[in-house]
Amino acid sequence: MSEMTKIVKTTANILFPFTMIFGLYVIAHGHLTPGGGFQGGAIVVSGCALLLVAYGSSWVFDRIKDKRLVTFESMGAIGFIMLAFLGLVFSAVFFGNFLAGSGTLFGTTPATGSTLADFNTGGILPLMNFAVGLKVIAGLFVIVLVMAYASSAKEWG
Amino acid sequence: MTILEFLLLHSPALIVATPLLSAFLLPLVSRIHPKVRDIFALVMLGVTSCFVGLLASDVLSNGPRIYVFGAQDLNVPVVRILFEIDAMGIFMAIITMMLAGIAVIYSWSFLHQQDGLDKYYTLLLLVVTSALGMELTGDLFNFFVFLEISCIASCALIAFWVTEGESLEAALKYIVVSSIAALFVLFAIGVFYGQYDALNIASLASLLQFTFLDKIAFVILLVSLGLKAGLAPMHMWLPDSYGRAPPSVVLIIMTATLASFYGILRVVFTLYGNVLTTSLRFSLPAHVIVGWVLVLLAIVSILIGVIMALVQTDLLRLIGYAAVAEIGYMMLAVGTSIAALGAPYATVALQGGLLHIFNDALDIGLLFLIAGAIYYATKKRSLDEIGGLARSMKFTTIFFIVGMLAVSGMPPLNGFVSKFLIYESVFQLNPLLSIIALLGSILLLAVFVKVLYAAFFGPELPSLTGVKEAPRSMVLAMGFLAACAIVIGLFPNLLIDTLVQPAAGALLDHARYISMVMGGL
Amino acid sequence: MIEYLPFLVVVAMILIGLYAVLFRRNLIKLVFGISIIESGINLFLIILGYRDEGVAPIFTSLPSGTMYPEGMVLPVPQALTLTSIVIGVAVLALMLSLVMHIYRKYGTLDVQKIRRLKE
Amino acid sequence: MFGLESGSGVWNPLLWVLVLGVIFLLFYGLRGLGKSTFKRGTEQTKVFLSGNQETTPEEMHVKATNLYWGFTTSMKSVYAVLRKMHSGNMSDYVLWFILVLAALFLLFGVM
Amino acid sequence: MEKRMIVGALGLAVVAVFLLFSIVLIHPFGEPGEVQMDDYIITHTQNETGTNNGVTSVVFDFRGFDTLGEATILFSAVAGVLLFFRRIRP
Repeated sequence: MSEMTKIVKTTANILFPFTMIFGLYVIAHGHLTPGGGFQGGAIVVSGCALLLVAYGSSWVFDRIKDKRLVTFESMGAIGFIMLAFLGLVFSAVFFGNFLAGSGTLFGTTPATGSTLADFNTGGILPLMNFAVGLKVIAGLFVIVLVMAYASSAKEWG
Repeated sequence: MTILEFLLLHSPALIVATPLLSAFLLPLVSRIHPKVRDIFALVMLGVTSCFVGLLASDVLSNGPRIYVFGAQDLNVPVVRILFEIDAMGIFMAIITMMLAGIAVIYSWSFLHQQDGLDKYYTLLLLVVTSALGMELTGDLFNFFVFLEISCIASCALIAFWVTEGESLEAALKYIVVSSIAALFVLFAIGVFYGQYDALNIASLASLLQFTFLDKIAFVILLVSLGLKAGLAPMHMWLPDSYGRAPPSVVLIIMTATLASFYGILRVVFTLYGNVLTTSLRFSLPAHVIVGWVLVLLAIVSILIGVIMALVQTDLLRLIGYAAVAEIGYMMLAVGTSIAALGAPYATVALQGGLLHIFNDALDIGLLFLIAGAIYYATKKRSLDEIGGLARSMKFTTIFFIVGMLAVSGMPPLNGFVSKFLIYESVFQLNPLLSIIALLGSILLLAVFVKVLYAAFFGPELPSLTGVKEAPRSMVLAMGFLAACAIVIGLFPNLLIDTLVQPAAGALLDHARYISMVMGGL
Repeated sequence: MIEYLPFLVVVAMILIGLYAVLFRRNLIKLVFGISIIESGINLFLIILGYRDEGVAPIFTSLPSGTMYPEGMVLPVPQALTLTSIVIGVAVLALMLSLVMHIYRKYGTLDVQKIRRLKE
Repeated sequence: MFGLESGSGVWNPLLWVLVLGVIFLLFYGLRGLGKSTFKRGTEQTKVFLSGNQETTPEEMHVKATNLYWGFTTSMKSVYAVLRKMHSGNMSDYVLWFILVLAALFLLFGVM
Repeated sequence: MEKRMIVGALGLAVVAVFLLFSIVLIHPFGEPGEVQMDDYIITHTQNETGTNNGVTSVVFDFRGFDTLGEATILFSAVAGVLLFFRRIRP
């Protein structure tokens, strides 16, 4: 993909931070409001795709190395499965929610029925949301980036 | 609690989690050194095999196990995902681990110094994970998720040689066909969910009534998984992708294919186990119709497989068609045992079919490795361009003769043992079927005699004078499979008594599978 | 009749997708056909879980007077659909990159011409 | 331990190997009765093609395509059908899937 | 070609009819029949998993293993795409 005009670039510049913030909000509040790691990650990547459209794929490809993105993706996946393994250690079962109701980090149990949003609930669910969010951002972005770059590349090995 | 007890208690989760974790770690590990990456993949598979062995010893002596994810105990209704492992699942897991280990050892030399190997090993581990997950899971939607993992990762592996257009074509065909099949599986799961509000195999099995909706879901599951298992006439993707993938990858795709075949067994014997004996119209029991449908598909697979294999000139593609015929043999045995449910020879047929799964993995795997060795040594695919290789590749020739005799069911090799059980039991269902099965075996022998003659015999061609024997790790992998073929052929009871009989018993005893979850309801 | 409309839409989407896979000659359209089947089946799962006048199964600031569980839609189909959507994205990415490669190698997107592997 | 019973038949691989070994020994003995004047590397082992010159290895080697020529020719009609079936078109692959699905739907819908 | 059209259309028609019947027969729209599993989840999501969001509790807790598989699918898709385009380097 090649570069677009100044109008597009300016619009992308304005929209990009808002998209990022909204996406990160959706990831962080996955256990309280509709959304979660996958949805929020997809929103963030749509912001990144906006940059890709406005500035062209080679511009982005020069600044963000796909190797680094792959590392982040692996780390997100490892974090997710490690949380599951921690359940094996602390609550004696794979995928055990060992933080729920423990009173520590994310350990508050909400009252039954309609409640207000209490961020400090959900046990390992918010942590899993973060891990999955990191994974989805890095994973989807690297797919979009590589495919966009390949469609403009002249030489294919 | 000692560490061994802890590992044994959690081995169902660890069997799937270990290769998964190593797949996630592999992109990071492979940055250290290529050698480290190769060793890491094999070591992690070895650790997984240890867990499989541990679980197998427990399941075979103490009966089925369940493992609930995320909670200590099971409650009704079953809301959580659970693994339910019986002798059948563990039998398939052992086959999977064997094939995966062989494939890794083989690819050390076969794909030496090609690029993209870190992705290759990652995807290889992912396919192994998905096959293990399909074989151990007790949840239908979880089965679908693992089916999709195997579909995506296998597709990526088939196109490993991206510079060849045919590889890409085969991969696209594979993913188009199998993703549509997987979507239909999801539809069937939706039908079950809407009716019974359950996704667990055991609780669904206790609720099923064989109504119109259940019949539709049954047909969809049967045909979709049949496609993934390579059953004719939906087998066309199989020679394409087996023929164009790197031969070490074929072993890995074979684990996914066999896991889909296992899915058919699980659906027919366990999910519909309670209702197979209900009478349909004309007072025909359902199992007779299901069994004969499977037998019909199996006969078509055998005939199409061997007849098409006879005219192939591409060696890998030829073995791909032979693989279709072998799947036909397995399905013939399974169909016979369903059609004759309750008769004494039904158990024999099922044992023959299950043993044939193992033998198919050994024989077809061995033949693919040999074809890969020929490709490695000569860089030629077509049988027309090679000849006289017996002079330069002595080990490969010997292994090929073993594999050829085994796959065509010649005594005293392993293929004969399972085919003997199949012929004997199928004959009691209908003599015509066993004649067709015998005819298929004869034609299969003819197919491989042609390969033997064209590739290994004859004068040494001047274009192939510099050909050397395959590297050591490839010979090791082939030799292991050939030795297994001979040992199982000479001592079949080693395998039948320890693994095949419990597996067949577990499949036929669906009431026990259900009561493990539903508590004897 | 109107209450059957969602079911009709599901079957129509599956049918349109299958039509595109079976009878369209362009690879891109074939890939889109699979995507449409996928959407149809996602819709199927979602309508299985709908309860009349139900709200989303989220307790944060629940409208007052909502009875639960009978006033909430079923949560499991939504989770299944989420999984299915991600699977769809993955399959789509893989298929489209394969199509890009095949176009470079074969110079065409016609299904009838992409058949070097036959017989 | 070594025997395998299927309920209607018996198979013992070791017995089979034993019989095979005896037959092999028999034929090995028979072979020993052959000519004692046979020597390697002399005129005796030279290829004789009805007096014609020996051709190049490429010409002498029967290609895989030409093997089983008789079988494929006599089964021409079968192969015509099968070749048409294996068209290599991925839409056809899905079409077969749909057709099998439809056939089994009809079968189980009627039953 | 014509024959293929006719056969395909017939097959599609049969499949569509059966799929439609199967969907319609499950339960009327908006009135699910069996709901014991979902009701259990809705009533227990707050005290068992400590979260207000029923869907997230299903995705990450009750059926968390599926989500691990889902993450794996994305991972394998990334690995596959990178494998296909591994030769393309700037």
